[in-house]
Amino acid sequence: MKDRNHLAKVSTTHEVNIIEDGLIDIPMLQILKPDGSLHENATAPELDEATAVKIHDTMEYIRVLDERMIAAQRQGRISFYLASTGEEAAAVGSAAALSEHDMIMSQYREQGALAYRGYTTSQFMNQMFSNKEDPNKGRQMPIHYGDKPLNFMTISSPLGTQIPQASGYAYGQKMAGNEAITICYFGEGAASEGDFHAGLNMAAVLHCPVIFFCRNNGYAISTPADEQFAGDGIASRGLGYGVKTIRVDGNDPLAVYAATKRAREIALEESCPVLIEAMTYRLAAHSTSDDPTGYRSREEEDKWRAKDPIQRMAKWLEKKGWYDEAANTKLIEKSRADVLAALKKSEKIDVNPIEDIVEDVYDDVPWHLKEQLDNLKSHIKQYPKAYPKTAGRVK
Amino acid sequence: MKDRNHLAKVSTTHEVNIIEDGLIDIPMLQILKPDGSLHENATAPELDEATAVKIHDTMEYIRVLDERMIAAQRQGRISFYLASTGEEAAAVGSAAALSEHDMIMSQYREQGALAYRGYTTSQFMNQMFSNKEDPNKGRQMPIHYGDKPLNFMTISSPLGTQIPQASGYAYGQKMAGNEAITICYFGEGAASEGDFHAGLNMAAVLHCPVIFFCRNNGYAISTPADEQFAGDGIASRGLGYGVKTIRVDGNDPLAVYAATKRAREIALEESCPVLIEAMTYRLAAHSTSDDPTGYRSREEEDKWRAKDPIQRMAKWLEKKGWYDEAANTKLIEKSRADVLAALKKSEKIDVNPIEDIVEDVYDDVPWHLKEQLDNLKSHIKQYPKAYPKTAGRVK
Amino acid sequence: MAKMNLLQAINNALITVMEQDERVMVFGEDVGHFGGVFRATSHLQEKFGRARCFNTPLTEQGIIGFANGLASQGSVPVAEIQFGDYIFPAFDQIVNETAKFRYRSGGQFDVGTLTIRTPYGGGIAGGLYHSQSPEAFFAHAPGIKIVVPRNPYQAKGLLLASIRDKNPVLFLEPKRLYRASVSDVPEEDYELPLGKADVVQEGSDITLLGWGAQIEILQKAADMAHEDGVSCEIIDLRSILPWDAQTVAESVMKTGRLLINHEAPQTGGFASEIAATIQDKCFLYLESPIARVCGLDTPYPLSHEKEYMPDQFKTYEAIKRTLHY
Amino acid sequence: MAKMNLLQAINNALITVMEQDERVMVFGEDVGHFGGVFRATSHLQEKFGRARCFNTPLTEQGIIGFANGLASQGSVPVAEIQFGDYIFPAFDQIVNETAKFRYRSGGQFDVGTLTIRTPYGGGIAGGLYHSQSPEAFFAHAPGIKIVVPRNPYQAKGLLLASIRDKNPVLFLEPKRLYRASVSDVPEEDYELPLGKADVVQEGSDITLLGWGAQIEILQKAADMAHEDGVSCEIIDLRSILPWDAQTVAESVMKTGRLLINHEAPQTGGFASEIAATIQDKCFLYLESPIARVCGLDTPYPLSHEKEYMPDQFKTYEAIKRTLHY
Ligand SMILES: Cc1ncc(C[n+]2csc(CCOP(=O)(O)OP(=O)(O)O)c2C)c(N)n1
Ligand SMILES: Cc1ncc(C[n+]2csc(CCOP(=O)(O)OP(=O)(O)O)c2C)c(N)n1
Ligand SMILES: [Mg+2]
Ligand SMILES: [Mg+2]
Repeated sequence: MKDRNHLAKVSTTHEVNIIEDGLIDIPMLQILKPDGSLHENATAPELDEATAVKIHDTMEYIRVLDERMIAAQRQGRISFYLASTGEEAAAVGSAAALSEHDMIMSQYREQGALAYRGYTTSQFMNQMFSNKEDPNKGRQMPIHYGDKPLNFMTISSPLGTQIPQASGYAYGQKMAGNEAITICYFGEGAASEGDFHAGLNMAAVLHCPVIFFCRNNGYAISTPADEQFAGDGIASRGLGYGVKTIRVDGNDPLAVYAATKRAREIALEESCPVLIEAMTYRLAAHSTSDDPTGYRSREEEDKWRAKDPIQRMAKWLEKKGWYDEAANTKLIEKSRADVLAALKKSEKIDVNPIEDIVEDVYDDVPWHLKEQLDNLKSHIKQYPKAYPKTAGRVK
Repeated sequence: MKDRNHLAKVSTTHEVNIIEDGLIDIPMLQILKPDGSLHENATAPELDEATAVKIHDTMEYIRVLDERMIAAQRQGRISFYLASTGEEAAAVGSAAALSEHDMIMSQYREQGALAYRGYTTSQFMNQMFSNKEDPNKGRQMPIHYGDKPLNFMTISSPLGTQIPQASGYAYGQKMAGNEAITICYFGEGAASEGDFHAGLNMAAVLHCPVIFFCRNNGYAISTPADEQFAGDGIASRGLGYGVKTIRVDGNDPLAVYAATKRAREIALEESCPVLIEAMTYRLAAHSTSDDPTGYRSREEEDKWRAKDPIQRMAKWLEKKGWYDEAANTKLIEKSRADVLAALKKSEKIDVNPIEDIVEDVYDDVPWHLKEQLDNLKSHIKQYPKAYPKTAGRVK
Repeated sequence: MAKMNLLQAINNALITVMEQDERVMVFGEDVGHFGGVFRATSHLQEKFGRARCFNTPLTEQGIIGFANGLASQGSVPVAEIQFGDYIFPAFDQIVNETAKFRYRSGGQFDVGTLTIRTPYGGGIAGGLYHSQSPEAFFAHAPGIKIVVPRNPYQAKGLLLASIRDKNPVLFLEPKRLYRASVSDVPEEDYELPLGKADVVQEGSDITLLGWGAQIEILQKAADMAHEDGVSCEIIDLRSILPWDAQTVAESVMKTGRLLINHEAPQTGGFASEIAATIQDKCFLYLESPIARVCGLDTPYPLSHEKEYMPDQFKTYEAIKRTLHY
Repeated sequence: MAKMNLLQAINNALITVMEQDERVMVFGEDVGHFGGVFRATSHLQEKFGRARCFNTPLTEQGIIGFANGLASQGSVPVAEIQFGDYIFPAFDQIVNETAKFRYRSGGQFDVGTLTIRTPYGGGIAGGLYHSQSPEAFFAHAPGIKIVVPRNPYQAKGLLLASIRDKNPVLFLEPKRLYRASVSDVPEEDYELPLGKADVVQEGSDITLLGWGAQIEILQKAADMAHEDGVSCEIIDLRSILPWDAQTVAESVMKTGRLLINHEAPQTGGFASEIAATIQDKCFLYLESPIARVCGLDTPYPLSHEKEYMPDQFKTYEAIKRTLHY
């Protein structure tokens, strides 16, 4: 039995020393200036044209998708939507730095990462219309995407639950000998949950190759960051867990990309977690159920509108000679048309037949659920008008 | 509406900077050397003779109590015990720095704090024998003390639950305008619970005058600290919450006293939480159900036996001329005799009558519990031998 | 009297008690300046200050832990959990702490002043995590009370009683009814009793028992049955724990039949407790088995929400089956 | 065959499956080097390495969160919660995550390989927090299975089946029996079926139903009743969710009487579900009300533990009452 010494690294003092906020500076990585030029001393990460353009175009696409779906919700075509406007770089820039074998466990505002992985407009729509083409079978509210082939874990509403799960998933990847990590996204609000504490501590102690990616966008619904925590953001917690930490400008796609790339290398090579805090701002309302005018000013929003990540990226591409204004206009128009077309198609597709209601509770349908389904089916046949979505197909 | 800026204090960098363990040094306050002299540059806290002696004597008393009760458990007289051997300074030194109006919310290894407040030997015994003199009415296992007049909250077994409770209690004290704070004790193991995270974060955000006192004694049952967390102890987490933090040698009664005194001032004056990490070692087995030889070496224990807090204090008292060897021997003998006498008395006292089983579930006994009690009473009357503790008194 | 919807009645109750008792504090996620995502706490921060109505960090276990501590100190916390579906991180604080606080300390300490408010229930296209009815999970935890109002009048009177009751109360608000309709609510202070069921409609052939938003469903089903000449007695249980078995048993002894309706999944739902108790108390009076019309034993599915719900049609059919057993 | 106590049978099952399947990992508080506070995981770390049997930090929500992630990845986690009383911090991860993982993803992702082991139950002078029987809290969460063995033979066979079952299983171990006795347990691999009750003793006058450590109690009560000439059928439910209503109903149709015994508090305990279901399925066969012999509706009191317990005497008296209704 080896002797343990939990004081091995502890120094001593003879005065009452208070350790407090401000003792440590956690600077934020910035590479791109708002005008698309590089900061002095900054080097752009290695990025080929195709990838750079894909990052930009995915952000543009998501901006369009968000706008259109908010409109669709206003028209009453979908029940709920949640936009990522202004935060696109955080999700897209980080997803671009991953391998497609890496698992993504997201919160709900990372549609950019999913689009980057190749989720199609139809797939987005099928989920939002809860129709039978949704591989998640339409059981959850809009925006709870999930796609196994793309290694994108189905989103769960309870906040923070995916954080310790990501540690476990990453541990499994390591044990299976996969050359892959897990990335776990969450907001600065969700970081207040007990699951955050458990997840980060366990990942550190159990050496899990996972990137914890916090989007600190200043708000959790109406609650501003300064009523959420009193420390220096979420990054300052990394130290307490012994987790390597990077803070990054979340509106700077190149900085996000560079930080995530580095974090992935560390996680994989050293088999350990890395925490990234991306400083950004939720320009959108929390969701279509929310109205932010009740808790923040237009002026505050405008300051952040000026930090638009998409324009920043476009300007850099332009300087590289990788950007074509006309093509971009076309891309936006095409995206709009695509979204509209897919939306029209998806909203007409049926929900799953009623048999589906008892599937996937267990691997098989147990006796009591068979009984409940049988009763339900006879009932629907008796009252077809009360259950218009399924009655026509009950046998 | 004021504009919020969650980036107000954030600096920038243009390289991928990794913030990691070791960036910050959290030294441990030591005042007393093992030989009872002061460290160079150290000043002893202001302590009058009575208080200093009381600190020492309480530690001696607890050492005796622990020894006797472990023996009593071995003899089968009580079912369970949990000793604080080697850690006495942490509980006693801190309790001495408080006002009697401060609320103590403890984990379970802080009998020293309770004794310091004036809990009598009989009170200890009555709790441990679950008899009707225990104000907690004998409902919990031994060592789950609680005493309202002494402002000592009844101990709860589920770990960590008292941490956010302490934040709430302290908030209430502040709102009521009391000149009092709350102290919340817990182990480094319990600090892994989600409730720890919630409690510290909430206290910081909501400005609660509470001292979080962590006894980092190297083990949580068999789990060593290095399998519990990967950061620099528990103190390093304070920064992440924006909570002022002091690390202290938990085996140095003067250092613990000085740190707690200062923490209390800060908590009260600035209406904020303070985290204290006391570095100590659980020389005892986890409890009477545990055998540490299965997971640690005798040599490791011996290193810590040499850091005995009681001797350290005695030697300092001696230098001050406040110590009398003979008196101390007498004190120990008297404590032993007292414990034995109280034990003999308490073990003969009845448990509460059966009516008590349904009391205190609610403020009043509701209909269904009345019904259950009535049934139970008739049943006991039918089978008196099966329920010897209560049958004789059933009416 | 004023016209209020259920949310306004809640808000009004909170104002009433906060004006009277300085020790009352209202908090939870987004509860402060914003007034809560459903606006149940609107303007309380303006009226009573940030110290008495405030946002908490996003941690349900913390909210209830904090509330337990605050209550044990003697303050009167009214803690909001944003959705009933998100109460589970606080399960330990509620079931192991809130419920056992008084008992374990022999009555030295208690959290009797605590009230936990949370919206529950489906029918709002909320899917798995904005629809659950968690009452049964808590009904197995002796030491707490569970209360559910069915309309604005009940909401104010029961909430005031819950806040002032000397025991911790889990107050479940049927969110489908929040803005569904307005009704007359006294502007003055009043209380409705905890632990007492309310006979909403008298009848002689069958007792229909439910709570919260499902009372409307029972009423609709009773109206359908009325067309067939069936006379239904409708009882709103109002308190799930402790519950008023006497009123229910008396009714069943009269009607000989009992149907219980709730939204939560059938297995282990609170209808099972009622059925188990009533078959015992009324064995010789029952003319047919006690019927349960409940949610399916599945998570709450969005796309099949209508099919999942224990609606008036299912209830009406069950009434017929029970009558023609 | 070997003689094993219940703990050894558990340990043996874990060794059996860890030898066969590399993906199996065992973890929890003190589970590693030390082998768990009850020693159920003794020597597993030595045998299979630290990567497959390890201590976790002290966080039940973390343990189950981690286990959920690990299971969704395809590994086979067997997570230990040190005492059933401490499972509640993980309630959200179990009820909102484990139970709903497959459903919400349309079967794309699942945690079917997960098994959660935890000791439960009283009779060991544990008081409020080392005695609870939490099965009913989980029985209301569709998507998980709940299994309880009653002896070493059942423990090994049911645990092996639980670990290999394609659904998450909560495996509750009656800690009062851990070392209570030894019995014959095959050294080779075998499984006992989940979801199937076990008729322990046939009889004709009344059906006695229970699980885990209470089967012993039922047996003792049946022996007492036997003296009076009463023939009891004893059924061990073994699986609480999904449960074998058919076997129970068949038995009750034969005997005409049912008594259910569990340690957990009566209100909202799983006996209520069984009673509600059986009064429906067997209405015309029941000759007396279904009897519940359960814990009191209080926290678990240390000093009155004997009085609190639904023991053989209470059971025997309830048998008589049921027979002479
Ligand atoms: C456990 C839980 N509690 C509460 C909620 C309700 N809720 C949904 S989103 C949200 C705010 C989240 O804020 P943050 O984590 O910062 O993410 P952001 O919305 O800013 O992207 C809240 C409180 C929830 N989904 N889950
Ligand atoms: C929620 C919960 N989980 C597990 C336990 C079982 N348990 C009791 S003490 C203990 C170890 C605590 O270690 P630590 O907090 O370091 O305190 P110490 O015993 O070292 O004083 C454990 C795991 C518990 N009481 N509560
Ligand atoms: Mg946010
Ligand atoms: Mg410890």
